[in-house]
Parts: sequence; structure tokens; C-alpha cells
Amino acid sequence: MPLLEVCNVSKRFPGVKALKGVSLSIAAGQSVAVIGENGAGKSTLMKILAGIQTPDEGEIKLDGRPVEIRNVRDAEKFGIALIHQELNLCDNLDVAANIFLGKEPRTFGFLRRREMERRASEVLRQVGLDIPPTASLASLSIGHRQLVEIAKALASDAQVLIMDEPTSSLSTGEVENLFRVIRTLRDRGVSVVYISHRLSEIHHVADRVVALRDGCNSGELEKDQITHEQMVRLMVGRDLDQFFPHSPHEAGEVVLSARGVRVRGNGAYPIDLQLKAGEIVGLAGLVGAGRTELLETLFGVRRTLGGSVEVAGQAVRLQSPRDAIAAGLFLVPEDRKQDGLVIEMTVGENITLPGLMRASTAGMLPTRWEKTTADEMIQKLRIKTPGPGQIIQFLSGGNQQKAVIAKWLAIGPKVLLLDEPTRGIDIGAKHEIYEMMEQLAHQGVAILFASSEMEEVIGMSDRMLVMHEGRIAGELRRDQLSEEAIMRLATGATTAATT
Amino acid sequence: MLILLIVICVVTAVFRPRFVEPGNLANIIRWTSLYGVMGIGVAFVIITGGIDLSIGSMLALVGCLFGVTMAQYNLPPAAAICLVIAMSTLLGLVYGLLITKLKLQPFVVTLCGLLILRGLARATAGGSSVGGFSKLGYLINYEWGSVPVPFLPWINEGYWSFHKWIPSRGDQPGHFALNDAGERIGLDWYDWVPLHPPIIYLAVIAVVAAILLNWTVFGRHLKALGKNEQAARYSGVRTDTMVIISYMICTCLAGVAGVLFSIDIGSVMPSTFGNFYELYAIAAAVLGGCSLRGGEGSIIGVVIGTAILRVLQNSIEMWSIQELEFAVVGGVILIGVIADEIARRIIAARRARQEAALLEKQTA
Amino acid sequence: MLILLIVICVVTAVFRPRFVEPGNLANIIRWTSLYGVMGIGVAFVIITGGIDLSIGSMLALVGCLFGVTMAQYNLPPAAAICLVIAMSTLLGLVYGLLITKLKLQPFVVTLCGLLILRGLARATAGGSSVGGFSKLGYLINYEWGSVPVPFLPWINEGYWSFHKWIPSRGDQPGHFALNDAGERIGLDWYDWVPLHPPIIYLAVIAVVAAILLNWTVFGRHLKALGKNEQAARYSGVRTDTMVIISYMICTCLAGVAGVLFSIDIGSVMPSTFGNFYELYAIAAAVLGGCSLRGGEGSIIGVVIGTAILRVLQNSIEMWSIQELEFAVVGGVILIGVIADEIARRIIAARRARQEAALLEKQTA
Amino acid sequence: AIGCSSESNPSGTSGGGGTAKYDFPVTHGKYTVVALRSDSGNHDRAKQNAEAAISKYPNLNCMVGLYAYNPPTILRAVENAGKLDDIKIVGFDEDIETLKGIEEGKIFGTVVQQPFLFGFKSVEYLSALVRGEEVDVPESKIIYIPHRVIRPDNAAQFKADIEQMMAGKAPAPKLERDDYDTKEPVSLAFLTNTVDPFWDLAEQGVRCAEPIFNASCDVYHPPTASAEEQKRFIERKLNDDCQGLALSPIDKENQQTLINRACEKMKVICHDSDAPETNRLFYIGTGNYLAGRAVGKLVKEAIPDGGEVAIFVGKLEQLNAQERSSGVIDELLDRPIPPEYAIGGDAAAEAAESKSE
Ligand SMILES: Nc1ncnc2c1ncn2[C@@H]1O[C@H](COP(=O)(O)OP(=O)(O)OP(=O)(O)O)[C@@H](O)[C@H]1O
Ligand SMILES: Nc1ncnc2c1ncn2[C@@H]1O[C@H](COP(=O)(O)OP(=O)(O)OP(=O)(O)O)[C@@H](O)[C@H]1O
Ligand SMILES: [Mg+2]
Ligand SMILES: [Mg+2]
Repeated sequence: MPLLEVCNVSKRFPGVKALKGVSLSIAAGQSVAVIGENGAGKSTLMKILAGIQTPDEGEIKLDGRPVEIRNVRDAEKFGIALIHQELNLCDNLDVAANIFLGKEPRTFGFLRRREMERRASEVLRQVGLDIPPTASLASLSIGHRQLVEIAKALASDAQVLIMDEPTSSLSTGEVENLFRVIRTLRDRGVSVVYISHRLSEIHHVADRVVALRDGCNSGELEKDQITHEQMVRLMVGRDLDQFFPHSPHEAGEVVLSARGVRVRGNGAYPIDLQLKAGEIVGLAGLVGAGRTELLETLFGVRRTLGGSVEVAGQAVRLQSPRDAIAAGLFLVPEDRKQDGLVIEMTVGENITLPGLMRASTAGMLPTRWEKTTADEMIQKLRIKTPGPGQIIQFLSGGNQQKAVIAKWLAIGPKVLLLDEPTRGIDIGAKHEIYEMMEQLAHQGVAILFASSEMEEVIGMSDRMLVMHEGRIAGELRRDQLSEEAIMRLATGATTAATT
Repeated sequence: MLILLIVICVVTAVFRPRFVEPGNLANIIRWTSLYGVMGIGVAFVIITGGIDLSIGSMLALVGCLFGVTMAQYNLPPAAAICLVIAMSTLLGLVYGLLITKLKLQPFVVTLCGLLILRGLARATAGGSSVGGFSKLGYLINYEWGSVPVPFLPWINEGYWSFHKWIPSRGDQPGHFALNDAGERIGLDWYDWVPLHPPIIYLAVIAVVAAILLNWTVFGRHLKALGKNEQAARYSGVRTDTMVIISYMICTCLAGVAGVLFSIDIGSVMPSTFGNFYELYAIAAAVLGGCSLRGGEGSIIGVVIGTAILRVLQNSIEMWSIQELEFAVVGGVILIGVIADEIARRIIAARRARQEAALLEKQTA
Repeated sequence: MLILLIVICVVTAVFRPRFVEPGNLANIIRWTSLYGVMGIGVAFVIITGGIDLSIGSMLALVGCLFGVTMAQYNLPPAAAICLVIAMSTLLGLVYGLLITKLKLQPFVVTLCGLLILRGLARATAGGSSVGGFSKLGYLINYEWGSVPVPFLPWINEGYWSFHKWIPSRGDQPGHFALNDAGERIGLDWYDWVPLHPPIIYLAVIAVVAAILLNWTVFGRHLKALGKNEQAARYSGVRTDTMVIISYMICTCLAGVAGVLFSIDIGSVMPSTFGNFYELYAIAAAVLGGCSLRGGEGSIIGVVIGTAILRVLQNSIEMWSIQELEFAVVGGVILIGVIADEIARRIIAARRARQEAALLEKQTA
Repeated sequence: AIGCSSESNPSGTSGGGGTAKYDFPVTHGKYTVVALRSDSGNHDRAKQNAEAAISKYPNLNCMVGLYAYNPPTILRAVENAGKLDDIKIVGFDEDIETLKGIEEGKIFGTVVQQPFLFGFKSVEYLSALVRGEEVDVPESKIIYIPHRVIRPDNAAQFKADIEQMMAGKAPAPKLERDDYDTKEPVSLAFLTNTVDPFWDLAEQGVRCAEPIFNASCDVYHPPTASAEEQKRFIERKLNDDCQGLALSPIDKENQQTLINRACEKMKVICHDSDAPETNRLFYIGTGNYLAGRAVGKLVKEAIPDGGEVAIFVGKLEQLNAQERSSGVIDELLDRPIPPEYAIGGDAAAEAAESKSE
């Protein structure tokens, strides 16, 4: 008998019907992977299970008995724990406090700190995080925070553990470790629901795959049926041909050259790098290796501590993103909600934001230009939106990411820095973004592209830089690319460059 | 909000006919204009997601300095006005720098500003009130024209009210149509409401501000930055500069308002002049649809918000319930905000239902 | 911050020896206690990321109601106190409900509160001031003990100051050690500073508040929710309830402060009583390290912040520069906040450099 | 009709001063008092009040401003409404603009107190008391400093006097005695009830007296006119070496304890506004009630044919406002002078009369 059963659940949001009669069942000790494109409704379904949202219709059964999960506390009572897609931690508290937030061991309302710290270090060890439970959360990298988030779910001793893209900011080693944790949990009889866009991971953890498409069940796969093609077909509804549309590019002149750039924090090692026009360069590394910091420094968000940057032969003083933008050096940031988009503004307004000043005369709004550009970009990048007047918040992740890229395409990039451009977006959208990168490279744009997904950096790069603890550990040509080679550099096993 | 304004006007007019007396209407217009200038200024800051708590103190400081420079250093009024407005704008620059460069919170900075400026105002005035603005009275009181407004005499004379006929004084002209012999044969159906310069100031400032906000890149950037500063910065908006400019606009307009208020009132008492005006300005902006979370706001909304507050106050005056004044004003703001929120929810719910129906139809 | 407090004390003591007069110190302690109660209340709200602008008006309303219920309805004082504090707590509940259930902004809600409560206070008092608290004076003025503080007489009599010896009045006891014949043989090296009940109230409230904030699940949740409400909610914290409770704590303490203030001052003028006290309370909390962004704050910090403000004010009075009072207070807050920010930056920079050096060493 | 409410609070708090509760409009004979409006000491409020009243009462004949800043604001409001011919203005206190208005014939007249004398006499008496000398105090413990009535004829002269005082060049008034012992320096305090030009004149009086009596006097104007500020000042003075205090209590009944505490430590007198139930030694100042009646007489002169009158004051919570306004109203309603004000008052009133004529 299934432990947890979801029957015909529906959920409406203003503008969309996120779930239309979805069903799902999980047996005790089973791990189920839920896959689907962006906006398919995976997270919504999970939030309903965790009591964060309430279903409009449908029923949830636990041990065959219908239950009503009205809030997080109810979910906890029923033994359901959710690791959120977005980080949900308080960075003014320490790690232990975060792990036990909402379920602190207490006597008469007083905290039992000692016990909390003891149990916290236990779960931290389980997830393979070697930090003291009293460390402040603010000092951790995103990856480590994600691990803390996982530890938090483990600490709740749940019967059903739901993981919504837990690996999106984890490195390979940490992912392996997570899989091990999942397997031991499963052996202990805990049910695991696992959501990921990294289809390769799913083989490792899933006993069964449930696919969603547009808020409906689109099929299930038993363990022995799980193949990449099958999953893609269930998610997208058709076969995808060659996944990485990579073709050799003509590398042109050097458009970006950084010499001795010292990045604030993480050691401030001088970094040299060169990018040629029409080249796609991958930037790999473990979590916290400093890729984001490097890209942000090149974009002028962080102050450099020294060194010089030249774009197309001209020295650029990087004081602020404006300087970088003026030089034709653009960044698609890692966190699109916070840094990439003004999510309460419309699609059109977002796309045209960086170009307004250039297109305007005497500071007046260039209304005509705005409209044509927005329409053009929406068409060109196939952004799925009712129109340029739609508030961008209501678009799915992949379409939001396309809009971020459209911002820069509208004003003609020389160098495009992409930081995890496919993080948390679905396979169809990913494919489109890869194609766009291809196109841009052929048009002579230099692309520097950081990603934690091995496959895609290997698949898309002409050349790869691997970072390790704040410095560039080595460079790999396309013919040298392999997971082993990258890992060797990324873990600092060999310090010598392989070129 | 416009509805609220009209409701208040109508209710007051019906029950207190003197409310529509041309002179009273002129007063309301004048006050609305003066407060409106202040409100527009603070709207800019609110749109960037900031706040300015120091407007009242700024008014006092500007008023004191204005008077003192004219009286003590014998500056010509024009120079004195330029000087004090330049000073207030400079203070905005200081605020902006503290907020953007030192990353202090606007609330804290302007709270300190509130105290410091008030202190400076008192020090400037040397403990007594400052006057000597009467020679500039024409800037406020010159009657440059008037507009005919229909029906006023009717309401005013009680035809439309639930009250008894109020005998008008015989020497009051304009209300009655006269026959050739000078006898009253009926009520005029319109009356002239005099117009004073402040409405021009407000109109000019409001139009400029509205253009700035809605038709220029500056305005777009301002809104973007108010909603998500980081994203705006990543898009190449000079966020720091914009914030600084918005504070400068705010304090500059506060300076203008300070000059106008001191001329209008005629004497500036440094310790009480402008007390709580910042709250009125902020309340007007909020009533007018500015969100304190930043990114939203319209100039016409602010003007309407100010008008609501002024009409309300006048109306309270007319009802002779001054003791409850604050309570009524606060209550109306609260009700306005709550109504706004509820209306928004209802609209959202209705739209959701419509969309659901539409979706259903599509799929069927 | 403690440093700032000590600096101000020492500077004042050196240049204005009368500052350390036991009576004056007792006054400072008393005022600090009263303001501190208010500050602790608002700290709770600030920690949740909210704000309460209505404390001053709350004080006025509580004071008026307190007086009126005692005088008009002949309630015994104890009952009246319970009644008004219950009422203020209830108002906190209303705030909390508006903020959490209707999702209104704390700034707007409490701004309306500021106006409404002030209006109600005036209506309650009916336009005149309210008094009759003198029979309860013992609650404030009963001298239950005193502490010896060393060196006071020395400073006081000018030994340590840069000023000339100030001839003391002969009838002032306690300063001099006398010989058997009653002649002065030298200065006592300590003096007794009298203690009044308010310090006990403050101590009790501060201890309870500190325990609540640092040692209980409630406090932990409060901080979590102040920093990241969504995370707290997703973790099963009853965020709405917590916010409501924090507003209730705030207004409850404001009610307590209102009772104490009205007893202490003895007369409550509804239109001015407590004006701007909310700003003092907020300033004290900010000086004491509460972040208006929420999630941070300590009770001892708030108490120190309040003490700074009180000492500063007293010191200003000692220097007879009352006109600059606001300016100095505002300036000190600003300087404190700026210094805090700069210190934080320096520390961060230094830590970064150290870590870099460490890394370098490791890799070398 | 709440605007009045100088009703005494049943708690026996303030609002005394013999004021009865009025229900506006009150009419007696030719005169109708339509409103009594207060502005909490805000000048902008004062002007708004005046403007609103002009609109609200179309048949207003006379407006009375009882705080120093009221008459000028009323004048501006009336001017702007173009009703200078319809509405007569009667003032109180000697604001420069009020005096100018009188000279120009726009304001009918004003009743002034003599704050300079408040300051001067306070220092004179206090320094004598502190040195243990005898001071002549009438039985009633009230020393009246007569008010004066200013009309267009004597306005110019009076204005000149004021300017001289403000410049600190005023001649010292006649001393009560000329055999004061002034060897020992004394330290005094002079506490007013708000910031106002009126009190600047008083301060000038204090400054003028300081060298004559070898006294150093700390003058404090509570900036927001609150009882709290006064309390803080007095508490500070209690711990000071201050020997004598002259104060104008803001809220006399509720400040009783405080004033009595001060009385234990030093010599305390009241000026401007009295607190008779306390142990203060005596009171120096104008009879605010009688001054109010003088204003009432001016009003009667201004509109001999009767009509509607509106009265404007600052803080109704304050005793001087209550006394002045009830003085005006009682005069207009032809009520008798209550006995408590009659004491010594007649003489003062006559003195005022004779001086102004
Ligand atoms: N709070 C919300 N308000 C409005 N719309 C929402 C809300 N949450 C989700 N949606 C919409 O519901 C749909 C389903 O979203 P959901 O987050 O469940 O997708 P998902 O499958 O998790 O996608 P992803 O892979 O990008 O995480 C999307 O179209 C999304 O825009
Ligand atoms: N704002 C910050 N404050 C303090 N430390 C930071 C900050 N941002 C990054 N770091 C630290 O810098 C190091 C590099 O982080 P960075 O985000 O550049 O790594 P990354 O390689 O991009 O990893 P990720 O996969 O998480 O994006 C990490 O150790 C992180 O803790
Ligand atoms: Mg999701
Ligand atoms: Mg990164």
C-alpha cells in the first residue's frame, strides 16, 4: 500500500492553472523522481504536500486515510519535510539554529542549545559538511547553504522527504554524497521524492519516475525503463535530436583580456584570462571555487583589488556595471530573480531597461524603440508570454532567463558572461539557450560561461578554464575535455596546467 | 481615491453649505497646493523605496534661514530664496551620499536629519520666531484670476442642503441675479472662485514631475530601482546617482514648500513650524497610491491624496469637531488604505475567476 | 556604543562638574529607565522588521485615559493601570492583525495609529490637560535605596575639573568628611546616589525581555522571522502570531511607559504629551544595534542607547545650549551609526586581508 | 460646539480659573461669541483657523487673537479674504506686526502686558529674598503689573519702547527700594512657558536687572511648551546651586508637588501665570482675567453695534489662555467680575486705564 497518495489535485494561481488533476503515489522506502519542464507544476505539487499551499481540489491520503495539510506544522506532524528549490535560511542565525528552526528542542519554551548543537553536528556529518554547528550562516557559500538546507530536512526525521532540485548548486562530490544519504534513508524506510532537471542524476536515485507536463501527469517510468530519451519524451512530448548543438567556431581577435585581476575575497589571487571573438569558453569548478566572484568582478559589481581589463584592446576601468556595459561586456547573473530582473515590471520594460538611455533623445522615453525591440526580442528568443505587457513574475523560469539574455541582445554584446545560465530551467529551454549561445558565437560574440553541470560545459565549450579555490587551476582544449580531467583540476589534484 | 475625495466634498457640502463658499474653496486650493509641493517631493523618494522624515524640520530650517538672511543680512528676497533652496537641495545631496555611499538606512538618516535640522532651525532663529515675510505676500495672495464654478450659490444658500435657508448678508455681491432696479430676482447659478499663485506653482511642479516620472528614462530607471535596486544596477542604471537625485528633488521641493509656507503663514516658529508635516506628506503620497516598498506612485495620485487631507481638515473645521481631527484624518487614511487593499484583492479574485473560466472554455 | 556613552559622561563630567551631582545622576537614571521601557518595546517590533510610529500618541492616550478613569469613574489606581495597559495591548493586537492579515505596511498602520490615538487622547481629555497622578508619586519617587559611587564629590567639587573650585554651599551635606567637631577635614571619596523605583521596573523588564529574546524559542523565531520571513514560515514558525505578539509587547510596554510617564510628569497635555517619543525610542533602539531591516537587536544595547540619549540631553542642558539640543542629539545618533558602519567595514576589510594572508601562507 | 471646552476637568485638574463651560455660540445682548479656537501653539494652525472661521461665519464682525502670534495671523487671513472693512481685529500682546497693524489702522487695538517688568521685578524680588531681605508683598500674595491698552494713538511710541528694550538699551524701571544689599552674588532661574518674542522681552528685563542686583539668572524657554520640559528644568535646578526661581507654570494643578518641592529648596515665585495652591511666595504678573476684560472692552469699542465675535488662542490647556478668554467672554456677556479676580484687581485695572490715556 502506498504511504502517501495524491489524488487529482488541482491548483490555480492568478494567470495560470498550475496543476490540473495530478496524481502521485509513493510507497514507504521508495524514491520517486518527479520530472517536468519549467512551470510544469512540480514545485507547486510539493508545496502542497508540505502545507505551504492548499489545493483547490483533490485529496491527499496518508496510509490510506485522507488528510488535510493546512500548514507547515501539519505537514511536520504527518512526517513530511521539504527541501525548497530556493534557499530558505536566515543568515543572522548560526547553522544549528537554522537546522532546527521551527522545531527547536525545548523545555517550557527555553532552548536546549547543547542538545541542538550535538544533533546539528550529527546531521551535518551525514550530508558531508565539515563545519561547526555554531558557524554563522552568512559565512557560507551557496553550495554549503544548500547542504545546510538538506541537513535541516534530515533533522526533522521525516517519513517522506521531498527534495526540490537539491543539487542545482552542488558539485559532483557533494552530489555523490547526497545520493549516498538518500540511499541510506531509503534503506531505513523513508520515502524520498526527488526533483531535478539534471536527468543524469535520476538514474542514480530513482526507483520510479513520474513526469509532469503543463500541470498534468504525462506518464511514469519504472526503474528498468528509465532512460534519458524516455524521460525527455515524457517531459517535452517529442524527441530531441542532438542535445548540444555545438559546432566548431572561428576564433577571432582577442576581445577580452584580463591581466592580474585580483578578486576581492577568496585569496585575491591574480587571474589572467583571454577571450577571443566567437569563442565559447567554459568555466568549471566546484562550489565556492570563485566562478561567480570572477564573473562579477569582470562585470564591475565587485571592486578589483588590482590588475587591468581590456575589452577589444581598450582598457576599461571597472568601477560599476555601467563601465562594463559601456564597453560591451554583459553578465547574465546567477540569481535572476535578485540580480537579473525587476520581477514586478513587465517583460518589455525589463528587456529594454539597459538600452533606454542609448535610444532616447534628451532623456525622453523612446516609446517606439521600446515597443519594436521588445517585440523583436520576444519573437527572436521565442519567449512564451501573452505580450510585452505581461508582468515578468508570472513567466516560468526558463522564459525569465531568456528575457535576461534578451536584455543584452537588444544592445549588442561583445562579450557575454553567463553564470549558470541554465540553472533550474527545463530541458527544452536549456536547449534553446544552447542554440542561442551557438548563434551568438557565430556572430562573433565571445562567451564566458560558468556552469556546475559537467555535461553542458563539456558539450558547449571550445575551451575550458577550471577554477580551484579562487584561482584558475588550468585550461583544457576541446579535445582534452573529459569529466576526469576537469575533476582533477577542480579538486586541485594536479596543480600544473595541462596545456 | 478620487471617489473618496468627491464623497468627502459632497457630504461636507450637503451638511455644511459654508464649505462651498468661494473664499473657503480658495483657501482649500491654496493649502492643497502648498502641501502638494511637499508631497510630490517625497513621492520621488518613496518611489526609490526610501523615505524622508525630515521634511517638517527642513521647512522650519528653510523658513528660519529665509527670514534671517532677509532681515539680518539684508539679502534681496530673490537671493534669499535661491540661497535657502540651494541649501535644502544640498542637504538632499548629503542624505543621498550617506544613504548610497555609506549604505545607511534612509529611515535612520532622515530621522537624524529631523533632529539636526530642527536644532539648526532653532539655533538660526535664536529662540524666537522669525517673521518679515509680509512684503512677499503677493507671491501667495495675488489674485490673478478666478474660475466660475456652477451651482455654488445654490448650495451655499441652502437650496440643496437639508438645512434651512441661511439669510445672506445684503452686501454680499455676486450671489444673486438682479433685475434692472437692483432687486434680487433669483440666485446666480454660478460663482467665481478666486485663484492665487500657489495653484500655478503646484501645477507647474506637478506637470514637470509627472513628465519626469512617466515620459523620461530617468523616471523609468527610478521605478526600476525602486522595485529591485540590484537588478537595476546590473542593468547599468546609475542607482546611486538616481537615489541621490531623488533625495535632492525631495529636499529641493521641501525647500520651495518651506519658502511658500513661511510667506503664507508669515511667521516661523522654529520649534513647532512644520511639526509632523513629513507625516502629512507621506500620508498624502500613500493615499495617492505610492507604495512604501518602492517602485510605485503617480503624481496625480499624490495631488489627490493631498487634496483629500486638506478637504478633510477643512471639513472637520466646518463640523467643529477639531478635537477629533487627528483621529478622523488617521481614520480616513487607514480606511483608504484598507479599502484599497480589499479592492485590490477583490479585483485579483475576480480576474482569477474570469481567467479560470476562460481557460476552461479553451480546453473544452 | 558603551564607549560612546562613557565618553559623553566623562567629557561632561570634566567640563561640567555639576553633572555628577548625585541628584542629577538620579534624574538621569530615572529618565533612562522610563525611556528604556519604551525602547525595549519598540525593539521587539524592530526585530521583526516592523516599526511603531505611534508610541508617543499611545503615551498620550494612555496618560489621558489613566487620569480620566481615575478621576471621572473613580477607579482605584491599580484597576485604572490594568485597564489602560490592557487597552494598549489590545491596540497592539489590532496593529498586528492589520499588518499580518490585511498585509498592510507597519509604517502606514502605525502612522495612522499616531494620528488616531492622538485624536482619541484629545477627545478623551476634552481639550484640557489631565492630572491627578500625584497620589501615585511614590511609584516613581520613593527612594528605596542608594548606591555609593566613588570620586563623585571630587569631580563635583572641581578637583578633577579644569574649572576653578566651586564654592559649595555650606548646607549641602554629605560631601565632606567631618571631624568630630563638625569641621571639614577633607572630601568624602564617595557619594550616595539615590535610587528610585523606575530602575527596578527597567531592570525587571529588561531581564525578562533579554531572556525572552535570547533563551527562548520565541526569541529565536522572532529573529528568524525578522531576517527572512518566508524561511521562517516555511520552517513552520507561526509568523503571523509572532508578529502580532511582538506588536502587543511593544504597545503593552508603551502603555506601561505611559502610566509611568504620566505619574512622573504629573500632568498629561493631550496635544503635546509624548510628541516625538517614538523617534527617541526608535533612535535608542538603532543606537543600541537594532537593525531596521529586522532580525538584529539586543536588549542591553537598547538600554545603553537610551542611556546615551538621556545623558546627552542632560549634558546639553548642563552646557546650556538647549537651542542646539536636537541638533546635537541627531548629530550624535548619526555619528554613532556612521561610526558603527565604518567600524564594521574596517573589521570586514581586516578580516579579508587576514584570510588572504592565511591562504597565501597555506598555499606557499 | 466642542471647540470651547475650557470646561474644568472633573478630575480637578486644570481648566479652573473660574471659567464656566460655554456652549458656543453664546449670545448676550448685541454680542455673540461664535467660537473659541485653539491651535496648540502652531502658527500655521493659527492661520488656518482664522481662514476657516472667516469662511465659516459669513457675518463675523470681530476677531480676537489672545496669543502674541494670533493677531498678525488673523490680520493676514482677513486681508487675504478682503474683509478688512467687515471684520475688526482686536489683539493681545505686543507683536511687532500687531503694532504695525494698529499704526496702519488695520487692527483696532491690543492689550499688552509688560513682560520686561516681569523679568526685572522677578530678579529684583528674588535676589532680595535670597539675601534674606524683606519684600513688600500684599495680603493677597499677588503683585499686579498693570496691562496697557494700545490704540493707534500710542502705538508708535510703544513700538519704539519695545525696540529699545529688545536692543537691550531700555532704562531700568524704578526700584521698589534703593537700599538693596548686593554684595553676595546670587544665582537665580527664570522659567517661562514657551518660546515667544513675548518672553524675549522678559529675558531682556532679566538681563537688565542682573548687573543691578549682582545676580546671575538662567533663563529657560521650554521650546515645545510642555510641562515635561519645565519639570526637567526644575529638577535640574533642584540639584544646582540655584537659590531662587521664578516660573510661569504651564499646568499649575498638576505641577503642585513639583513646585512645592522646589519651594523647600529655594525661594519660588510665580510670574505671568499663578499657582496659588502651592507654597510659592507670591505672584507677579498681569491679571490675565482682567486683561481679558480689557480686551473685551476694546471689542465693545470696535463694534459698538454688536455682532459676531470669534476668539483665537494658543493652548487652551494653559491657565493664561483660559483666564484671558473667559475675561473677554465675561466682558462681552456683561458678567460680573468673580471675586477672586477682584482682589487688588480694580486698582490694577484703573492703573492700566490711566496709563493708556
Ligand atoms: N505563487 C505563485 N503565484 C502565481 N503563479 C505561480 C506561483 N507559484 C507558481 N506559479 C506558477 O505556477 C506554474 C507552476 O510553477 P512551479 O513552480 O510548480 O513549476 P516547476 O515545475 O517547479 O518549475 P521549475 O522547474 O521552473 O521549478 C508556473 O507557471 C508558475 O509561474
Ligand atoms: N557576498 C559574499 N560574502 C562573503 N563571501 C562570499 C560572498 N560571495 C561569495 N563568497 C565566498 O566566495 C567563495 C566563492 O564563491 P562563488 O559564489 O564565486 O563560487 P562559485 O564557484 O560561483 O560557486 P557557486 O557554484 O556557488 O556559484 C565562496 O567560498 C563563498 O563563500
Ligand atoms: Mg520548481
Ligand atoms: Mg556561482
